[in-house]
Amino acid sequence: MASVLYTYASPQAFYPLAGRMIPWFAWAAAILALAGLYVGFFVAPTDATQGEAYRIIFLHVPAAWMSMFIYVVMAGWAGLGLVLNTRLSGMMASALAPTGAMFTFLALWSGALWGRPTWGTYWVWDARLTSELILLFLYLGFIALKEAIEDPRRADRASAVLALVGVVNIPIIYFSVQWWNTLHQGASVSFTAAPKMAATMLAGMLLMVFAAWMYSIAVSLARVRAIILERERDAAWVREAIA
Amino acid sequence: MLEAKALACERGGRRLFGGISIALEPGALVRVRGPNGSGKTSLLRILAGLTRPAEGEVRWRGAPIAELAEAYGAEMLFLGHAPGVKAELTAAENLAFALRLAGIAAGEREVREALARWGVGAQAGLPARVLSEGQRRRVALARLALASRVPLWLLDEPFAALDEDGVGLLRERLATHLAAGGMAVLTSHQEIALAARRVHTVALGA
Amino acid sequence: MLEAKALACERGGRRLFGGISIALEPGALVRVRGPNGSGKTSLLRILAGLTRPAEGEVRWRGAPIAELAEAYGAEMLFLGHAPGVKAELTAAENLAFALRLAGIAAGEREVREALARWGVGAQAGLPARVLSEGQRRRVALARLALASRVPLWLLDEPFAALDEDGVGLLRERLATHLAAGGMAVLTSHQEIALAARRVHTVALGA
Amino acid sequence: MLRGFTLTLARDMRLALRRKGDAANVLLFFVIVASLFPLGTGAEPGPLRAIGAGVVWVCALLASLLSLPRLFAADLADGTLEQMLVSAQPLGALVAGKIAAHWLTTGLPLALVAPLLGLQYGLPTDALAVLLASVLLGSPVLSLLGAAGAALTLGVRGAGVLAGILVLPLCVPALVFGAGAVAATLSALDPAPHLSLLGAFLAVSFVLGLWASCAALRVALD
Amino acid sequence: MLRGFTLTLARDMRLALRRKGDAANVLLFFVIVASLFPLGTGAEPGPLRAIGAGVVWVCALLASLLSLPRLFAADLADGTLEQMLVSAQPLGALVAGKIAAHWLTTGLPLALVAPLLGLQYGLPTDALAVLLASVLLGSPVLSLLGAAGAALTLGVRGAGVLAGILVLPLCVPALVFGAGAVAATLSALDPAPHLSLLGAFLAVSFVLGLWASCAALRVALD
Ligand code: HEM
Ligand SMILES: Nc1ncnc2c1ncn2[C@@H]1O[C@H](COP(=O)(O)OP(=O)(O)OP(=O)(O)O)[C@@H](O)[C@H]1O
Ligand SMILES: Nc1ncnc2c1ncn2[C@@H]1O[C@H](COP(=O)(O)OP(=O)(O)OP(=O)(O)O)[C@@H](O)[C@H]1O
Ligand SMILES: [Mg+2]
Ligand SMILES: [Mg+2]
Repeated sequence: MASVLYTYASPQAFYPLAGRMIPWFAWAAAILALAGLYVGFFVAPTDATQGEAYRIIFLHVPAAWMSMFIYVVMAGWAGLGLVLNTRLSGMMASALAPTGAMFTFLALWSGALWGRPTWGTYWVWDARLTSELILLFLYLGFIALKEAIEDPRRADRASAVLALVGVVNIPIIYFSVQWWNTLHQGASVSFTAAPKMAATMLAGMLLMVFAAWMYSIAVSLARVRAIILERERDAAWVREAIA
Repeated sequence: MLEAKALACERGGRRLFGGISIALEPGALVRVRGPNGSGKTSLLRILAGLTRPAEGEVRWRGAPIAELAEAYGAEMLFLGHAPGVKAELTAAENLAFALRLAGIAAGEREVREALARWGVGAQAGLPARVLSEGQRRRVALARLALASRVPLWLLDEPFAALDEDGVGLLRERLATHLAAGGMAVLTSHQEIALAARRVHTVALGA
Repeated sequence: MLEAKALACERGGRRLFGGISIALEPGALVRVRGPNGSGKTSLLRILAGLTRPAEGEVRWRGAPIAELAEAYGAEMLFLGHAPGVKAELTAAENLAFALRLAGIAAGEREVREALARWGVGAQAGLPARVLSEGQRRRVALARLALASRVPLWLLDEPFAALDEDGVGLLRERLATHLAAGGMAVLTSHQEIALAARRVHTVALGA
Repeated sequence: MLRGFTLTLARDMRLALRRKGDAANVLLFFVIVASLFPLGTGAEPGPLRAIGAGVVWVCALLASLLSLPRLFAADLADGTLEQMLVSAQPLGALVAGKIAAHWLTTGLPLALVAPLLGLQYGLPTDALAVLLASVLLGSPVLSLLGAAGAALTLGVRGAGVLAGILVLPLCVPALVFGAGAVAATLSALDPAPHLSLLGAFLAVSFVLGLWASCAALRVALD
Repeated sequence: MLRGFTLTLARDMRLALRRKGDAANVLLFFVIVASLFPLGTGAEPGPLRAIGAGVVWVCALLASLLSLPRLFAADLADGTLEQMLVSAQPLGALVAGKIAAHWLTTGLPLALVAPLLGLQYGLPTDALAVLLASVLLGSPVLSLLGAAGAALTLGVRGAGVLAGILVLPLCVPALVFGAGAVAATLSALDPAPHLSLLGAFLAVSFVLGLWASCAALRVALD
């Protein structure tokens, strides 16, 4: 296992591997999304209290979960790069950041749209919403710092420090509904307790979550391939690969 | 004491040098030579532990310098191109701070004496901003006067900006340091004769 | 052309020098010599119009330089110890800006050629921050390659940080400039032979 | 004249626009700062609307101040300033070019974003237009007076206090007229007197700021 | 450890005394910006009191951000930072000394002036005491996280704005708890929970800020 990891930690070896994996994840994302949307819009029942507006959940929850999950993965790659000084780690972190920022924005946007019919306002400054906004700023700060430093190795390491510091925000987002008295509702999906929502709703939501997952992997792999090409453009194998 | 094995340095995707090995024993001097941009400064920074080499490792008394951290700092003195002299502080304050940073205990009198020995005694109370280029360099070098206990000196272009008299002072100081069992690595474009038990030369660049 | 009469300079209440007179005609070179802190840089800055002398006056083509202002700037090129190279800009942008500031028209191709002639052609697109000390100096000096029209050059320690090859380049450039009727004032600690129709030496300090 | 002006203008613009992210960074900064005030103040719509114009103006001042220290200090450190003083171009034109570049890269984007920030604070449409106009007119003042302050803080010891005492109070009229124009609109009054006062103040600070910057630069390098 | 800490602390304090302007500028900025809101908004005592603590807190945040770019940049330019990295003292202690000096010269004066500004907003005496306590507890957070931001953006163009983007979101909890404590007092509630949360956040940012600063400095000089 360790030796396999080591082999693929080199950009040169990872580039073709990523290329082969992308179609699989892309197709998986497309199929899961179609299935999830079908279940979400045609199978799942209308909510007793919220009517049809609740269907935003099929976008909102996957986006919100991915926004936090991707951040943790990104910080993990960044930290790995800081400790082991492997080139690929920083590239993976760079590739994940835009997708994470996109999902964060999506969670904020869909949440705001949802808030209008349910809470009567687009935005309140409560802990869950504010910490999610901070997450967006952290992603954007991470990207801005990377952009600002020309030397890519230095940029990787500096932004890795930032990503690691920002990890504290993740538990704050997740537990904010328990720690503070917020307008936002608490967790309704849990591994220990029985589900509180209709089985079809849950199925649609989980399908969308997996679709988002597959999509993130496919897009990040495509992006990391572009980054590898750009950073290693002077290497002999890249010239061969392009030529 | 100081051992570097198969050092390589990469900058901006280009390899500056590779396979550089250095072994320094007490009393020995290494001269790093090479044209502009060949990587002399980079090599010195690697030896000081400021930059991580692309390949290879630097060891001090057998231990990798990355692990020694400030313990290595206490036995090594690095003087980069920028002299680390603050414009707002006086020459004496600058020297006192530099010495304590390097872990060298020195009283006010010793600081004044060191400055006087380096020909900037009259400027001890002036803010470094008004000093001339060479005087600023002398303030930075004055820490060598009190650094006999520090075995390893890494000096980047120490002769720059010095007049003849200054060059003479530095040569003398280096000679006593090496004679007392010290070690030094230095870069210099000028041909300056230096007395040492052993002189190694590392040549970089085409 | 350039005439300085009985210049004196005071710094911090102390007189650095006094009664320095210089008369420069086409093809002539002035070397300013003296130990560290004797006032070489100060003298050059007075000649450039950056500092006002405590006594005396500098005239260019008969008119006091204080009155000429930028008209003098167009005929004079001053290169101080700090090379005026911006860390964020690339070598090519730095040179292009320096040239236009000095009133020298130069296209992109000429800029690249000048850099190449000074051995930093490969670094033309790199930000100056990553250049080595000598390379930064070369970028600053590269403006001389296109400054044939500027009659008066004031150079403070131009040989500092240069390797042998760089020193050779600068010597050659100076020789052609002087042979073409240009003038130059320079300071230097190193003994470097320079070809000129006439060489004056101004000695400062004890 | 014009050549000196366009010379430093073009160079500083290139410096600022070197990375595409830089302009975005300024905007991002405003969004963040604008989000801070509701967090601190408890965020009820009433008080929020009252402080909206003030917040935008504080952001303007802050952006100018944050980017100012580097306006001349970097040029001084690497010798470019020296080169400017001995150049073939008049100093006033060169400095004006630098100030114009500073305004184009901070003041202008700020003015364009100001209405969006105002929207967050629930300002009505007519107040938004006045806000845009007031920041457009007022931000050059901040660049001009700020440049004088930055030049004064170069080299001369203890000049920091001097610059602070000189620049910040001088900027207060701009802030008062600027925010006052918006407040007038909110109270259904005519904002024109405030704006014309702001315009007059801009004219004064153009002369004053440019002259003071050049004089201070010569002093700093003497 | 302690020697490294006092070494940079003493040096930076001495430098700050030489350049009193810098610290005074920060304080002046704080006072002027905070005093500007009543001017700019023309609000009545009621709403003013409601936003008072928030405005003072945001202004303190912005003011301490203003002083950040200088924290390491000067040391980088003249080579002192290099000397700190190769010194005989642990880097963490040296950096902690610098941060402490920064707090003593900006955070502490800000905290001491904060109640005066609160008075301007008509805050009652007990709220003023809580405001003082909250800024005293919170301002070290700003210095610590701010140092990390300054170190991360070292040598980067537009560092001031970028550092703001990185640091401000991280400082939000301090702002929320700090202003929240005062708001609690105004509603006759106990401010202690807010203050102890602020204290916990200070402990977290001590560890994180110091670690991030040291790591970022090593990266910047690599
Ligand atoms: C901009 C506003 C909003 C933001 C930033 C936001 C953020 C989040 C985040 C980060 C999560 C995932 C955390 C977790 O699973 O515990 C989440 C989940 C959720 N949100 Fe929101 N939200 C917003 C508005 C709303 C609104 C208006 C509603 C509906 C009234 C809502 C309902 C939910 C639900 C039902 C979940 C799933 C909780 C679970 O099952 O675990 N959100 N939201
Ligand atoms: N990011 C980068 N991209 C490309 N090249 C780089 C980068 N960083 C550094 N370099 C190159 O690395 C070299 C640095 O060399 P270094 O400063 O060690 O030279 P040196 O031998 O000390 O030269 P000098 O005699 O001029 O002081 C230069 O050639 C520089 O152009
Ligand atoms: N305010 C001041 N108070 C006292 N002395 C001052 C002041 N300003 C400058 N000096 C002195 O003036 C001299 C400046 O000399 P200058 O920089 O011209 O020397 P230089 O000949 O170029 O020396 P170097 O060879 O070191 O470059 C120094 O001796 C400095 O100490
Ligand atoms: Mg070098
Ligand atoms: Mg000199």
